[in-house]
Amino acid sequence: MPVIPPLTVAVPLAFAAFLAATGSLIPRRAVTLTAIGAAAATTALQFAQLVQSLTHDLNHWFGGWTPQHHYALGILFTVDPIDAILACVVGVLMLASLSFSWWGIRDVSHLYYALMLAFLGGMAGFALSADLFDIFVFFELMSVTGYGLCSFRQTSSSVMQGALNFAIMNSIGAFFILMGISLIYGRTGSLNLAQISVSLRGTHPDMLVVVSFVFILVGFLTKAGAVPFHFWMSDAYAVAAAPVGALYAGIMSDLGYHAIARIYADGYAATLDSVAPSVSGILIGVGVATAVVGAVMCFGQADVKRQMAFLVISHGGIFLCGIGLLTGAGMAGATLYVAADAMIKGAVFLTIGYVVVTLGASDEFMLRGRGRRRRHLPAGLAFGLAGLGFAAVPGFGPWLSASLIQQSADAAGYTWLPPVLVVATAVTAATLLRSGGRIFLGWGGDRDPLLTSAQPDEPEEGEPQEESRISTVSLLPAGALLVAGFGMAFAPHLAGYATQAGRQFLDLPGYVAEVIHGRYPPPVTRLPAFHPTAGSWAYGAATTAGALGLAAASLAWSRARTHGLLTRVVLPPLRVLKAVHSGRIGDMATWLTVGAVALCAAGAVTLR
Amino acid sequence: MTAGAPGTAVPIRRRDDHRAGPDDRPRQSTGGRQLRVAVFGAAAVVLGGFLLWALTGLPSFGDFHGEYGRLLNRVGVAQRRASNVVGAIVFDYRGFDTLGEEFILFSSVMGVAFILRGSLRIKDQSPLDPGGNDSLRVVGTLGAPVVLLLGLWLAAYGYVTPGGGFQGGVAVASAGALLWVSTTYRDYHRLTPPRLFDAIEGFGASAYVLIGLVGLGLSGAYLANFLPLGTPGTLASAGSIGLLNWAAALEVGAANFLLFREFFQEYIQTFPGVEQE
Amino acid sequence: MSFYPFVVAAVLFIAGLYGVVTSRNYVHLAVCLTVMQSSTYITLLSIGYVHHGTAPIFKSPLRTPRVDPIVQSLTLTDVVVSVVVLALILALAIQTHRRAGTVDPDQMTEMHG
Amino acid sequence: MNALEIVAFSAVMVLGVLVVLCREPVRQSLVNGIFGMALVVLFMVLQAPDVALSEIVVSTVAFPLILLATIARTRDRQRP
Repeated sequence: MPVIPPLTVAVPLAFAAFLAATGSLIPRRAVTLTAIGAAAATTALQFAQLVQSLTHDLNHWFGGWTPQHHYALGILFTVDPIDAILACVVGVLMLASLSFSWWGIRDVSHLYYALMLAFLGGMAGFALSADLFDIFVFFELMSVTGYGLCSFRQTSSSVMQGALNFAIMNSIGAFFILMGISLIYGRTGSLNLAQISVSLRGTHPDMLVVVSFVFILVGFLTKAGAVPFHFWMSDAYAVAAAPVGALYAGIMSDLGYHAIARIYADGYAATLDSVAPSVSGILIGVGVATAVVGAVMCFGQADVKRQMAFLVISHGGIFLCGIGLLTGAGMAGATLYVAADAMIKGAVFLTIGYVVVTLGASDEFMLRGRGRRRRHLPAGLAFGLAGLGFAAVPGFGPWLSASLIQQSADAAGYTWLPPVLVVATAVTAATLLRSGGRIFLGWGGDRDPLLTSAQPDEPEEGEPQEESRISTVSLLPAGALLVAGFGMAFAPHLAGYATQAGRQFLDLPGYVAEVIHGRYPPPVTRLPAFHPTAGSWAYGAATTAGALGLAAASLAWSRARTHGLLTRVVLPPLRVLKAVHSGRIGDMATWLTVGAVALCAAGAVTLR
Repeated sequence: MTAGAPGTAVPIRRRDDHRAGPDDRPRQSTGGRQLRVAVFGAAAVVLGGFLLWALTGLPSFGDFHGEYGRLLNRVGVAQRRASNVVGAIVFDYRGFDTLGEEFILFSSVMGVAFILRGSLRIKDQSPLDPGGNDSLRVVGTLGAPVVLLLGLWLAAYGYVTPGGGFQGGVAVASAGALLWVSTTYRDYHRLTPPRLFDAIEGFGASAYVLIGLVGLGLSGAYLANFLPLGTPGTLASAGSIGLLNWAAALEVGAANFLLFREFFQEYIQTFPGVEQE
Repeated sequence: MSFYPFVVAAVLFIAGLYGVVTSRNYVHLAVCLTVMQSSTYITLLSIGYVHHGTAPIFKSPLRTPRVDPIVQSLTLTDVVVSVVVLALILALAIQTHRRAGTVDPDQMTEMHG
Repeated sequence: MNALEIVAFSAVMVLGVLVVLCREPVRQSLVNGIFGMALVVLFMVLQAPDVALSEIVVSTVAFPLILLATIARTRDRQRP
């Protein structure tokens, strides 16, 4: 059996326990170094695991309980290239965040590092587990460490409120998942996904299967921040400290989408594939709503952290569309997009951490022109580059992934989908370019009726007292992440490997054969080819031009004295949308219930 | 923790937060609440209907024939020599879930400490008696050892009879709670140094991980058994389940103890004479 | 009557959710979450129950039917999770009270939009 | 289903709903304790002694302890 997969979880957890036990006795720098070392070791293991998984899937049965008489007794980790890529992203982001902490986080207790390593172990396990209940356990581990880390630096009640909303909504999501797991366990009597699919194979889906899947969906969509389960996210991510936010935004939420893909493809597809077009339609519907609502809300924020929170939501919708296509290329595109986007989102969060310290705020109006000094040039460059990355500039990582989704959507007959995704991509990227232009170049006016500013009428509080508390060196991890995100496209045969992996990911009979019967497919000799078409170039050109144009228009607009017609047309619906995001837990739970009902109803209609 | 420190979430403004009373804030109109309850009510009825519809698809109560559970009931004792099959599942067949569960508990303790300790400054010379009465003290003094023994017994026989690391661990931690009732705060503080319990908790948690690694090293599977199996129904049975059980008991005991301790610290602060922040 | 246990579970699930939606106090809300969670214990254990079955503890090789042991181990994990979630939310509620002077979710309207 | 099972399930259902409806925190934690005991009985009836034991330790010690401490700490009081 492959030995690496369990190690990627055991190593960070062992070091977390070690730091918790001894952290108060050893110097703070040593604690930080130990944490960075543990994260580096984990990342190295994850890359080794990725390389191994390219030849065939790695299946590790815990306790040595391989299937007996073709029945799965134990807990299984399955590592295919798709999972392995996400695991690598988890490791790389954690490494970058902890490195940022070396410069950026001074007076924090050792508990922070222990929690971060436990968080790493939780996410690593969540990405690999192929057992329904084990997925739930790692979901909880990831969430619980997240609740603790969210309240880091309790400077205000809004931090606590964000953390509370996060904890409560994710817990409700977890109970939905558990109810869904109970239902399917009652039907199939098993928890291993492959074993569940064996029980379900050939049966006609009924309401139990549908509700069970929908409940699991509700839980993971809540974690991932899909509309209308996303309301907690803008509050929680906007208050999270930079290194923690980089992890939440970069990968934690998108792992929720991955879990949905895996649970569908390796388990429920055995019976739900008879209604696959409807499943596809429902997932893409949720994805499009998420991408659009997230983009509009993103554009309407003045606080860069809240912009990023909604950008995460919007881009999550794009990933869900890629997964929802239920094709190898769509799956590959979504995975690579998650990876490339994670690097850039992580870089932006770390840069925001730097900006908040050196410039003293995170509101683009408060910061207007404050970043014009030469020593802020690296941060400005990072912002600009990230904005272009979000705009899927042709030739680089995000664009490669977006073109996979675009080609796959066209091939699957969803020709209307790419244009919608272009708009969402352009709007979110424009938002970041706009705030970058305003902060680092001083462009644009100092107010805009369309944007929600966290502190609208407060006077500026002046320059921060200790300007040089954080050195520019702390931007190095962000820079490294940007290089990784952009450069991903140049990894040899990346799209080919990913597409092949995506096909295998959706190949349920093949998966059952290898897991239950131990029959592995022969190694693939010819990878599927990927060539960017004219459509892909047009996609990238449209997103880039749209983002730049919209950013320029928005900056120019805020300079204009009269806002006549546009205000009257755009503002009222935007106000309504913003009012819906009330930040009240009761409203969030109500929306969640409504969303769950809608999904159940869609499922029930499918069965008719 | 100064505002504007690196990684600070929301900077500078709202320094006067803690002074703001509940009445300074706009109240949500009752109309908004009514609308919310109405929408929720309608949605919840439908959701409940769907849930019930799904639940009727289950085998009727008492007629369950799940393959997984039946298989383990049949082979569990023979394969694992643990007379309590639930124990064998918790620590072996699904022992990796329990590893995750240990760390959920572990992380929550650290999270709670992380959330609460940030603003806690208790001075040792402050008058910190909990103000309990004498009869309570007697109950605590007599109860603590009894509960402690009960907890250890529960933990020890986890794979033979009902019980195990988790139940025993919480019981042991409750003995610590009784100790608090039976003594003054300052003595309690001295008797239970948090660093010691941090160390025990970390040791228990890492022991679980390391036992798993030994299995990986010796037989190539994480958490695989590596001890002789012994006779079912006795303490000398079930192989490395015994070790895992004690690792869990240590971790759970220390974790719950620390958890209770954090909340005691909060409770203590409600007494007059405690200096805050 | 054989579906009565599942009715109980559904009622508690919805009741807990109702409590969360209408709560005016984070402490009350946290307890409502545990009620919601207990509905999952009931579902799991009711699923695994077998008529005239006994606990899956094998003192002697009696050939009586046994209830499902898997759901019991899952519920054990579930119970631990409930303690953890309650503790974390209560800790956050304490801090919220310290910062904002209230534990009423609807009075905390600082962030929106 | 026999009478014992029906009674145990009904008690859990009624008490669970009462816990939600009881909005005064101290009283709620009391009702929650009784609800916990009802769950213990139900778990015994369902032949799950392991779960019943952990529910006992959780609902008699852990829940009340952290709940009461929090209630004491978050009670609205006017400090000078």
